[in-house]
Amino acid sequence: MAVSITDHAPGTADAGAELPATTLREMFRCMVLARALDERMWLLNRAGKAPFVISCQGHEAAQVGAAFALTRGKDVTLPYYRGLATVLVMGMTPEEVMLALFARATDPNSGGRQMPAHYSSRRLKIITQSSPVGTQIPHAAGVGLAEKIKGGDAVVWTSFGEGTTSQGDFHEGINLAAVHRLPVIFQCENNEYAISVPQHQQMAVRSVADRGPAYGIPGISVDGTDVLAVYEVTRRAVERARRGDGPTLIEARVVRLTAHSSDDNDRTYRSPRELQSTRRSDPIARFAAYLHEHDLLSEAEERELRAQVAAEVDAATEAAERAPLPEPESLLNHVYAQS
Amino acid sequence: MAVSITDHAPGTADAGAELPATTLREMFRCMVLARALDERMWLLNRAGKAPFVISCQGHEAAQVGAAFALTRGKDVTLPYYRGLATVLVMGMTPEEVMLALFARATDPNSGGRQMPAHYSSRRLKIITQSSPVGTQIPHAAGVGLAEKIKGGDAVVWTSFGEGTTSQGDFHEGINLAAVHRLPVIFQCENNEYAISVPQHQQMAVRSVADRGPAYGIPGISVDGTDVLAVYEVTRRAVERARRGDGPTLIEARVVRLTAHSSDDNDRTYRSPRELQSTRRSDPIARFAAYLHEHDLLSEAEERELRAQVAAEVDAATEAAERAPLPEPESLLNHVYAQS
Amino acid sequence: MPEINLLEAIRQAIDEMMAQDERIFVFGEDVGRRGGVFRVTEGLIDKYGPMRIIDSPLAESVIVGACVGAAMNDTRPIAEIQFADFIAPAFNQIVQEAARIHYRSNGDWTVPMVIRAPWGGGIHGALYHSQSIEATFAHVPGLKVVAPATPYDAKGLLKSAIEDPNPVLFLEHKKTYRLIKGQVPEHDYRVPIGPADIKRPGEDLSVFAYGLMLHYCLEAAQALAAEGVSVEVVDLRTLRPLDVATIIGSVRRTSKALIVHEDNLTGGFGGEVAALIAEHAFEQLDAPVLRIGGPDVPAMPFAKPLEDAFMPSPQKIAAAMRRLAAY
Amino acid sequence: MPEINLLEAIRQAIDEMMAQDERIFVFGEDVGRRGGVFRVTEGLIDKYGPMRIIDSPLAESVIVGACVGAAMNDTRPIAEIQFADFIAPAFNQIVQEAARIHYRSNGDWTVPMVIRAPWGGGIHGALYHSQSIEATFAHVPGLKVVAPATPYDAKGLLKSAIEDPNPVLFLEHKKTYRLIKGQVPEHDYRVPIGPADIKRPGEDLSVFAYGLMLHYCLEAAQALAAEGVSVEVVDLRTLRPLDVATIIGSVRRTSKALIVHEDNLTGGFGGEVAALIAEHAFEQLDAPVLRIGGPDVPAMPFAKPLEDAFMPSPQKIAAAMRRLAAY
Ligand SMILES: Cc1ncc(C[n+]2csc(CCOP(=O)(O)OP(=O)(O)O)c2C)c(N)n1
Ligand SMILES: Cc1ncc(C[n+]2csc(CCOP(=O)(O)OP(=O)(O)O)c2C)c(N)n1
Ligand SMILES: [Mg+2]
Ligand SMILES: [Mg+2]
Repeated sequence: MAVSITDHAPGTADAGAELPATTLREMFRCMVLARALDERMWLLNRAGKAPFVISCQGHEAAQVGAAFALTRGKDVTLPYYRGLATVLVMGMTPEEVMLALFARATDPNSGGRQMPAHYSSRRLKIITQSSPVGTQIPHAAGVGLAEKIKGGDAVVWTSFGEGTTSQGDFHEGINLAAVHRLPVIFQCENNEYAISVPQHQQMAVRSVADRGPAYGIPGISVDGTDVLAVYEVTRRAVERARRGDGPTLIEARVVRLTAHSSDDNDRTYRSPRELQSTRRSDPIARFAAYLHEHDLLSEAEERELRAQVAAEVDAATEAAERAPLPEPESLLNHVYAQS
Repeated sequence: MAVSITDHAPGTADAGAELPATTLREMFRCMVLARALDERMWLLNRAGKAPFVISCQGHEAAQVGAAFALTRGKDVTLPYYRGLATVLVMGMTPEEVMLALFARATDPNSGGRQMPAHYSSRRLKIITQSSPVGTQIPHAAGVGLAEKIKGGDAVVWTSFGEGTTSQGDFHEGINLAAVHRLPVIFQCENNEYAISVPQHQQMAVRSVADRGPAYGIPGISVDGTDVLAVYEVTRRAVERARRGDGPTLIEARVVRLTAHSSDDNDRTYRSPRELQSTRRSDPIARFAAYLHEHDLLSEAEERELRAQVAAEVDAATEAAERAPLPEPESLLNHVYAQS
Repeated sequence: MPEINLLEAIRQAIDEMMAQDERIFVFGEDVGRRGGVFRVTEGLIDKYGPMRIIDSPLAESVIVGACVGAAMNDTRPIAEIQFADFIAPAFNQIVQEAARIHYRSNGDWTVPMVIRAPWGGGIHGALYHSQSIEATFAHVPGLKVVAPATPYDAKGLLKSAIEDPNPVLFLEHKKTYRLIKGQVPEHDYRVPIGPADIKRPGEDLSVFAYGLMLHYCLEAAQALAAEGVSVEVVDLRTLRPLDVATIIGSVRRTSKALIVHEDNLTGGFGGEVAALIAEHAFEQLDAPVLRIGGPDVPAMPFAKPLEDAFMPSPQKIAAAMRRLAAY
Repeated sequence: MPEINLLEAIRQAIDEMMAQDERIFVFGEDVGRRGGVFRVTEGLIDKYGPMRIIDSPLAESVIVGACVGAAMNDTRPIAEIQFADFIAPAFNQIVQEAARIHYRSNGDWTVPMVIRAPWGGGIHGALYHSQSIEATFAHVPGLKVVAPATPYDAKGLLKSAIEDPNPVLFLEHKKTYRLIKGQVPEHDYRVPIGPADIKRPGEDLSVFAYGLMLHYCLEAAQALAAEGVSVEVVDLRTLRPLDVATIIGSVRRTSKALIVHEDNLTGGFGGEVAALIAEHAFEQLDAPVLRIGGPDVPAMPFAKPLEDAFMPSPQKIAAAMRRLAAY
């Protein structure tokens, strides 16, 4: 049965109450950092310095809430191209993100081979992502299968958009994980669009969480602009997975605050009024308000945090810009691994 | 919400009451004919006259019940390789079936190009099937899409096994049909095995019908050994489709009375006891008992019907055996259609 | 004759055909309101409505698979694959279904459909928005594969493809969309599927190419002309069925052959062309048959220096021409 | 040395490797209790249990895709595709994922996995249980493709494939499973991925083949020997990476080349081999490079006369050898 966590499960306040203030502030910092990096990337794109940007804006709470429920260095993530905030929480540095944007030789994601936002780091257990959507879902099931075969207790977490749920790989991957009760969390970040295609042309259900029961697993729909609500449902899914009870499908309802990517112009298919109203669901503003309200962060502290983040983004950008481009000859490297 | 028709919907008696006795007897005849043809094919296989057989045995009620709810010459079917009874109802002759078994040049299904049981007839609106399982499901959606574009009111019916529901094409095809409310009926004939793999290693749900709600369409589970119950749920699904209300997913719970195919030996993975108990669910015995009980068919009439059917099978076999094999040069025909 | 770019030629072909034939519809991701990510179908939804310009779910197997079914129910689908790279999930439906249905039904069923796919690199597309896919599909009997290089050919071939009773994979090189302009007549015309086209006649050596590489070859041939070498440049245009007669005829005249494509060299389409020449023009050959292709790496990287290193350039092509001429 | 058939050689390779390395597991349809539809994995579930011999759901994309994930989590998956024809739904996971992961991660991640697939015809398998798939996959950089023809090679190559840090597509010709027997040493050995093997040395012409066709070529070569023609038969064994040096070396010695495969001719793997010869052995060539392949029809039909008409036969191969010898 699909469950809408915001309907009758602990909301923001309850989850927030359990987390220490430092953690809450750290969550906020990650969200702000993701946003600041993302905004900087657009500026660099407009300035002709980065040919392609694809955004995390509007998805930060869904990603930070989820990633904080995982164990860094142990759990495995397979985040899709909007997963900037995810990878920051899992340990990627702003400089590493910028190295990918500028396609530098030292970019740990791909050495400048892939478009930006195709995250990867073996050290951080972030599994390399491709562009064809949904292929990571069977991979996630397979990582979980291996974990079960090895008798380990790492949890696997993967993310994708609601449009991607139309792919066969979504179905095949979740089904396998369900059959073998694999320790995998499938997070669908539902921003209601696949480029220009609205959700109702993608599926005839209101919530992606309605698909959990089709696989015999829980399907949870959560307000993905509420970082603590996402944290809470993910925490439970992690517990369930580590216990050996199998996968969970989580739909985080988010907003896409930008065009699909720097190659898109969403004014051709979204009305000004819709674009306007989307802005009102900004997850960062929402969490900031919560923190202020609960005296967990003062206005001054927020200003300082934002200043620090801006400096970090400046430094990352500068360092990455200085880094060398790949040598043409390196084109031929790594076609095959050597034994 | 998945509905189990046998739980709280009209069962055999109710549906049977609405149908004229001649129709009921014709349904029975189709089932008996399918069985007789199928059994003959195994004999021919054992005699070295047919290299390959794949059976309909145990699925007859599910297919005959469904096909009788369709309109011959108007509705389009895409039956999978167990669909012998389906195609008989839709108008294929026993001789045409035998021509495919013997791979004769005049086989209307494929001219001896495909294995037997890969049904096709443009005249009968039976769309050509391949061996890769599940590919017909997107086709069915597409036939329905075209029907909607053209403004026609034909219904599209396709069948497949429960193992096939694990394929991405199952998901993608049903989802498309659901989004556009296409007039398509998806019949899963669940015999609990995909060759040797039992249902619980294929999915973590008890019924394939549980997957309807994941697409926002009805998922109905019906006792597929009860021809009238299947007729009834299909009749409703046809009405729904013709009304423009969209697709239905029907799970017909059936038994596989044979090995997977003539290349299989199911004693390696089914216990003697299980094989025994399967026999007790023979849909033909069940329907015979019903007809006798309701005085719709006497023992003598049944004997006569069976004798007629046997004669028909003999004649079909002989005619097909006499038919010529394809000429070697015809190998090169029909690679491309000429405009 | 007005001059238009290749993208407009394609849009015109779709538009003019749809205006004439109600059975034609377009099915693909973002083809509706968005007009496609390259804007090929821009404006068509206003003209033909959402029942004929249909935004598909994000699932290539059902994009193709549903069009296969629709084609068998008396419509004429044009499937759009957003980037050729994303055709991979539809491989099964294309190869096992679309291409085999006429044959397997002994000619009973036909699948008149077009699959449009923007392919090729040089546009910062990185590993997954730059791929060449022709070798994989040109190997498939039952499928036709077309890869035009000019607006004239694109428009005429697309109309032929839409009218063809067989499944046709129609490859549109992304970099040529706006880069390549050319004159296109205002009247209705067709370019037949099949025949290659000698875009530049020459005597000293024959070069075979298609898509963007055709233009690079023409550029190189121009450079060689200045050096006194006369290069014949043959635009293959249709890769399946391949115009073997024109290929062999050209090499029999010039005695030397070079094949150029962007796709990885090994197992690329050039192998087939070279093999045909090595068998059927052997007696006339005066030099080794040369091929230029992308290097054998999984695909074209994002970083500019790597993308540049991957792409065969007019310079590299000219160098091979010189080698052949001097042989 | 005991004589066993090719199927047993493969089973032994899996068994011996699994006994040594706990990370290895088998994943595919019916591989468990049923032991696979060809019985390759028969008995292994009793030895290694259902956590290492795993019946997969009926879904090839996730069979391969899950193995890709598992390979990145320190296991060594062996995926079984029940028939090579059914690899089509996994095309995306093989080509876009398995083969590109090492490259796209700049060498950070590796995908050590094997995909076993029974291929080829001549067994009444009809259009969808007879296909040859090597051309499609041998074109893919990042993937290795192996197609052994003898029990010795099959066992040695499969062990190498399992140990290889890259994805390896391992093609087992169905008709050779029980037909082809050969001596296999009892000790542990490997046949390296890469080198071709001259199965029969000769002087007058070179023939290149793999799988069942290798045996047909040997049979034809035997017939030609009686006629005084000395044919060199080269077993390519590994199709990617291809042993270009052995191919070119052989043709430089014999000056004539024939390539034989079962797959459709046009765009088949023979094109690549012919192209290499036409470029790199041009000076030594004394005759056209010939190819024999299946006809360009969508696949091999069921009816015996059609299947026979499709399959290249030892007679047809011998005829081409004679043509070449007489040239
Ligand atoms: C297989 C495949 N088809 C098409 C694309 C092109 N494409 C890239 S992103 C995208 C939309 C994805 O939508 P969704 O899954 O909802 O994720 P979102 O971008 O909205 O977060 C499309 C169609 C692709 N990357 N892969
Ligand atoms: C794509 C694909 N993979 C594998 C096979 C081999 N195969 C043929 S039938 C079958 C089992 C099908 O099971 P199910 O869908 O339950 O149908 P049933 O035969 O039980 O009626 C398998 C694995 C195939 N035909 N197609
Ligand atoms: Mg989305
Ligand atoms: Mg079944």
